[in-house]
Amino acid sequence: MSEYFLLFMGAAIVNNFVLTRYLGLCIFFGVSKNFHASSSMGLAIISIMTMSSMLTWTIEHFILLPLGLYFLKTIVFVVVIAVFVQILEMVIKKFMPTLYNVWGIYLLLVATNCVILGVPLINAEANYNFLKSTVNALGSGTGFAIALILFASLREKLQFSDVPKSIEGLGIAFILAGMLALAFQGFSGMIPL
Amino acid sequence: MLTAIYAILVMIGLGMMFGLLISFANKKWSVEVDPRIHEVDEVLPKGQCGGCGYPGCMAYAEAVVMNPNVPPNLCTPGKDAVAKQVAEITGKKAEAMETVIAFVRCAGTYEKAIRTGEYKGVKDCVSANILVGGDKGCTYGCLGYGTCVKVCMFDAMKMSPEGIPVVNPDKCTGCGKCATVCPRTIITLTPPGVMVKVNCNSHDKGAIVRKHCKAGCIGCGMCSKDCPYGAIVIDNFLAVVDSKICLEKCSDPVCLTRCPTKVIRPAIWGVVPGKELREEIKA
Amino acid sequence: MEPKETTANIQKPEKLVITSSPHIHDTESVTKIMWIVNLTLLPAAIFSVINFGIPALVTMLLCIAGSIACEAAIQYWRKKEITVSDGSAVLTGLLLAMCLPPGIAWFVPLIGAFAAIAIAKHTMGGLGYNVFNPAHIGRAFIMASYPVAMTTWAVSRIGNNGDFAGAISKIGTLDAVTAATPLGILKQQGYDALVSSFGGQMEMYQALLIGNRGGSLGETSSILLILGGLVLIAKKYIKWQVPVAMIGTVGILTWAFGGKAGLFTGDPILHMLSGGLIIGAFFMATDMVTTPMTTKGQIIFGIGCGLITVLIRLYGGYPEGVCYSILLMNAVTPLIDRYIFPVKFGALPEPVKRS
Amino acid sequence: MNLWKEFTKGLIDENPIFRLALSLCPALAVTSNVYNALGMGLTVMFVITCNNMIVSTFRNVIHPKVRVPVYIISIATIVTVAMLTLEAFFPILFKELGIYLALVVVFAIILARAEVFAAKNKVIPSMIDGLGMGAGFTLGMLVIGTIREMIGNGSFMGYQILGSWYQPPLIVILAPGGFIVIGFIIGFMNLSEERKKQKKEKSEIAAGGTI
Amino acid sequence: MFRKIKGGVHPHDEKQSTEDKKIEFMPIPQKLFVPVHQHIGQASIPVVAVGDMVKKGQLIAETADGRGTPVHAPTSGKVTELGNYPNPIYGSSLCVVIESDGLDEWQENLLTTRNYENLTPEEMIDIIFKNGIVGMGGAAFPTHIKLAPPKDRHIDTLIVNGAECEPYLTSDHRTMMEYPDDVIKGTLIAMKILGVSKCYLGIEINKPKAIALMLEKCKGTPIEVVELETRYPQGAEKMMILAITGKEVPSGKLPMDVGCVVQNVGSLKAVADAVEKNIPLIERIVTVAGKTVKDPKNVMAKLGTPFSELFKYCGGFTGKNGKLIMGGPMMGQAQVNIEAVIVKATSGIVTISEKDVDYVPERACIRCGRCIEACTMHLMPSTLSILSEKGQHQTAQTDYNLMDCVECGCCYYVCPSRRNIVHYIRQSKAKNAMVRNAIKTGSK
Repeated sequence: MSEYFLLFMGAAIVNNFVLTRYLGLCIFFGVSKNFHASSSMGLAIISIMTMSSMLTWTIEHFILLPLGLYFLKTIVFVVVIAVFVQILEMVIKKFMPTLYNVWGIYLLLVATNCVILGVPLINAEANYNFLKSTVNALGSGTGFAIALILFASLREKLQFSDVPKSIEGLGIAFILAGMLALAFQGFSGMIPL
Repeated sequence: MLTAIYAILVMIGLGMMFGLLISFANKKWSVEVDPRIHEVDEVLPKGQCGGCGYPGCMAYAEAVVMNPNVPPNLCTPGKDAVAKQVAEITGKKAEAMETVIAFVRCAGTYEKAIRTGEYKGVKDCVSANILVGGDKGCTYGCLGYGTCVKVCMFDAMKMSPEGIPVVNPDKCTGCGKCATVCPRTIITLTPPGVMVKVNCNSHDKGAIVRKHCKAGCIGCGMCSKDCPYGAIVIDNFLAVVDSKICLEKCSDPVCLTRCPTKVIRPAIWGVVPGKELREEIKA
Repeated sequence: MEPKETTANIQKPEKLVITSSPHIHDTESVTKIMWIVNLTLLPAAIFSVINFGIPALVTMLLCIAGSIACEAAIQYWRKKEITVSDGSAVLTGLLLAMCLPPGIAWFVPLIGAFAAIAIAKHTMGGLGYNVFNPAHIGRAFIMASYPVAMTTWAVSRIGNNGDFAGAISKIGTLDAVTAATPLGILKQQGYDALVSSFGGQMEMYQALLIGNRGGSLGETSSILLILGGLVLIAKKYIKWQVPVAMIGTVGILTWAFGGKAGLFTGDPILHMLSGGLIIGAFFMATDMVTTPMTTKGQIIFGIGCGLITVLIRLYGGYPEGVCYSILLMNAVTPLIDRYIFPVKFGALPEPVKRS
Repeated sequence: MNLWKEFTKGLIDENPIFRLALSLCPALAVTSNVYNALGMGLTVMFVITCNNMIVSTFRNVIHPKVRVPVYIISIATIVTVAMLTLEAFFPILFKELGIYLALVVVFAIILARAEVFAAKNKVIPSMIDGLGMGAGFTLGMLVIGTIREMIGNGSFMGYQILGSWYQPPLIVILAPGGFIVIGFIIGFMNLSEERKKQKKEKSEIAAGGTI
Repeated sequence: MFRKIKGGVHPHDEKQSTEDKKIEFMPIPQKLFVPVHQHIGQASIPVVAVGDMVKKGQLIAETADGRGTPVHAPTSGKVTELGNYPNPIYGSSLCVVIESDGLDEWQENLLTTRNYENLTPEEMIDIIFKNGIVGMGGAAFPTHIKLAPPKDRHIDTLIVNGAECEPYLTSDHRTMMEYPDDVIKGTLIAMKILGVSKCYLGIEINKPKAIALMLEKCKGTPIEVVELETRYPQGAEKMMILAITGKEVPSGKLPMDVGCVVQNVGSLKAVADAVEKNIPLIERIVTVAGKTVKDPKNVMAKLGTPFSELFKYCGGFTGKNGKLIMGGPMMGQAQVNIEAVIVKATSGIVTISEKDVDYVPERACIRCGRCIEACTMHLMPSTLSILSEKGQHQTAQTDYNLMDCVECGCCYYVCPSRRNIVHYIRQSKAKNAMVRNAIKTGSK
């Protein structure tokens, strides 16, 4: 039990996806301009990450590994996730329009993104079992969502600041992310992985 | 070799499976959105100025496509070209739209008009105006804190060093944003070609105007008498020009010469009213 | 654009100033607040010079000079009014120095001051706009850059026997003896080793309170820092709830989870008095710019800081977590401000929706 | 001449990292030293060029509705080939780049070039465009890598440049430093552009006469 | 006993210069500039023409829509002009210029003697309306509307506002000291009109003499004198109700929604004069104070008297003026023009010397939260000011309760960055109003 908890915390906070692993930066900088968008995006990421991790684990362990096609994993994962997200988007659009309005548009954005693809690859590399991969995906997604929401609220506050013109926008976002990463440094060494 | 075959098989299998899934889902669950909305949105100039009366370009695009009563020529920045395209996409009839540009009806520069007080606070006309009317002696005149300049999205307005905003007719799209934010409604939208414009907004009596400003309309009525077409009337101590008559009939504006305070004259971009006036008098 | 003095303008004998109401103001100003906070830090700073000698003073001066120079240079470059005289840059420099080990290499304080002022403060626009506490960004920055230098501590010259006179007499000398901080010993050698290094539990508490121990420049003398904090509370510049919430949380949690022998066997007094907790709770967690605005929000901030501090101290890789905890809570501040706000006068039953 | 333009635009004007803000993950993750940065840059250059070539070759065959999946598969295949090659010939680099190498598949810059350029142009210009963009990406990576390695380690490509007197601030090669360095590089690029613009405006004002 | 409000500030009250000075009747100036717009609502319409001779108390402007108040001639004389002249509330407005004939003759058959006990509430409201009485504490809200709440509101409490929490001002204090019987009569009239049995008179404890006098005079009447803590803005309607009854007026609602009506002591004196003697509101007590005024006084001045005349009467200035404020220094309006005139809402005119203006340029908000603590409406003034600064006026309204602000000024008073938060808030309100109007009129 505690093993899974540590895995979750490690993925969520200590080895935060954005701030220490540098994954999903495009979304991180793109979506965080708006607080509401980023909180919806966070939710979307958590759920898609978990589901796609489960899906890819199944495919990896029941199709690729038995056939010795480990080298195909990148291609297969990408395609699987893309298709899965596409279908998910259609289903939500059709059957849950309110939910679609909240985070539907972000679904396609994440379809071919390194955060989503990164988790199955990390799982495959670390050779986690099904439950562990799921927990890892959940933790990574949560960590991403936390960082995204914090970052978005910080950026929203920065709108009211007097940022020098030359670093307005992306420049200050990077510097801010650096400072947030600096704060997250405090957790380093907390959970040995 | 076997691996290669497996690889091909797996790829084909997965491809077929996903292809089928997607096409199935597409057929079953796809939701239609009118593609014309996006087309219209693409055509619009994306100034998001709100000149059309909708909260943004996308909103107007949606309205003009979905609502048959919304005319296609509401986009003022886009002028006729955009109106034509929008009309084409939506199948509506494009009516010619009147091009207008902003015009500042005040010539009360720092030099000409008295400032009775010393305003200290937010550099904004609305803010100054709520404090018992601001610091300018003339209660109709431009306060000169540049609220209109700040809201202009097309960089068409600038504050002259003498305290009156000037409009660049090449850049002004006539969206009217500046006119709505001016607390003293000094800015109006007029056709760009009009020769004669009244550079004053004061309905005060001549004596009071004179007390506050050297460049104000005192309502003497000379221009009104001079104009052979009756395009100028005096409304409550202020000369008002009917730009339509002016534009159509008049080629030689005699009214310009006789105005005692030189408040009737064409406005020229890039030249501060005060200087321009001096040159005119010299010439 | 100022109007030119022309005949039109000077027709009236005197021009009245118009501004919006109100027309009177109390005597507080940013400058006054900042300098008073500086003053309240002074006793602890002077104590550190006695305790660690001239190197401590040099570090402090380097930090302050670096901060002032950096702020002035940036403001000059950005063509803004140069506001170094308002004391905020001095305060940042002083606080940064208080978190550094005494006698650290000369360039480290300068880099820290640069990180604090140029990166943390002026990329956001200067005083009032910064999101993170500049002094702590400076410290975390150099902590990550020079981990060895930042954990090399000088020995306390007053020592366990409280030899003030001796410390003052050798104030100008340099010493190469290094010592560990109480929390460092606790992390690496355990509680018993820590107590024995002081020669007894009561002696340890006394040393922690008075400050004759190793550690960062300004964090050793808890009693002087608390006194300074009390002055600020009395002046109503900070709210008593924040330090109480933060120190209390640390106390309770370390008491509960700090001991090796099971629940409620930890030593809360050790944790409450050691490390940067006191200075953090009174001077950093109450920094106006980077903390929530409402009292309720500030209490949440304090509790959060305490929580993360304990988390890092007990389970993290670093022996000390006050700096990071405050930085992390700085990041949460906009969220707190978004959801914690006063209930307006005559509020209607339905809650206000925020976008 | 035209081809030269296609090539150079990716270097500065449309630099994928600093201007288009695409592919930021590797720009941070593998730029702590120049060697890795160069390896990553060349790999991406290879992938983007090959992919542009394939896409533009088959541009008239691919049905527009399925074009994105096809592009992705094409990219994924090329990346897999590149990965296997690197693993065989540069095992250390392969290990250092780690998961980011596989993630080249989802770099927005590659898909974007396929969509924006290769799908509409002939083979040769597409390849040049890919080369240019790849070169721009490599250049960006090199700049970041050089700065980070120089400041953070005092070395270049592993060779110690600055003497032993130099005590590097380690933070620059850590995550926070990476973010901050890129932030400042973007700032300086904007600043220089701003200066240029201001100069231009000033000369315009001098020539014109408008206020 | 006194009760407390949350928030607020306690500025130096500076009342000592005038609080013990008897009200002096000022000689009538040569020319009076009587604005036709002295109240909240639409401007009234003049009913006299240039050249007309008017008598004191004669109607000179009639309401435009029946909701405003009429204006009466403050003295007898000749109407020499109808024109725009400075108005301390609206900048400039149409004024009836009356050249005094020096006789100060009442209009014939105007004055009567009535006993309010013989009149019905409707009759009394009509009398109050015809005599042009407005709230004289500074808001200038027409009294006849305030005293006639809609039938579905049940009013149970009348609160008489003698708090006068603004620094410098002593006109209400002097009214209570010198016309206690009129104030009490006015209160009884208002009670009869409203049909309430409970009445409180709230006075801040920095006016012990007024409290003692009113306590004595109120013996045997249903009026209860309540001592209030000295705290600004105790005199604001909503704070007064909170301090006395403990009820919070719901946001966006009026005092009558919690069954209260608040009246200023000055207004009640005017009500008593109007109902019992049919004297219209043509003059009022004005505190002339400030560091540069040579001889600060409480003056009974005719409406339409230019400020400059008042200052002349008070001995002129001892130094250069920086600001001239109509009303108190916390909520009063800075005037551009010393020729602005006394209107019904002018409770005082205060000068601030050039030296004391010390306009400090504002700095960035340092988020200290002092304004949040001082805000009596429990808003977040700092956030409102920042939103206004960045042009997000709509967000301020929808998310941060912009419209609840009463502009009391406590936030600016305590702000260490000297941000004029009130000005920012007023800017937001004005801009939102412009947007609303634009939508309403359907223009672009």
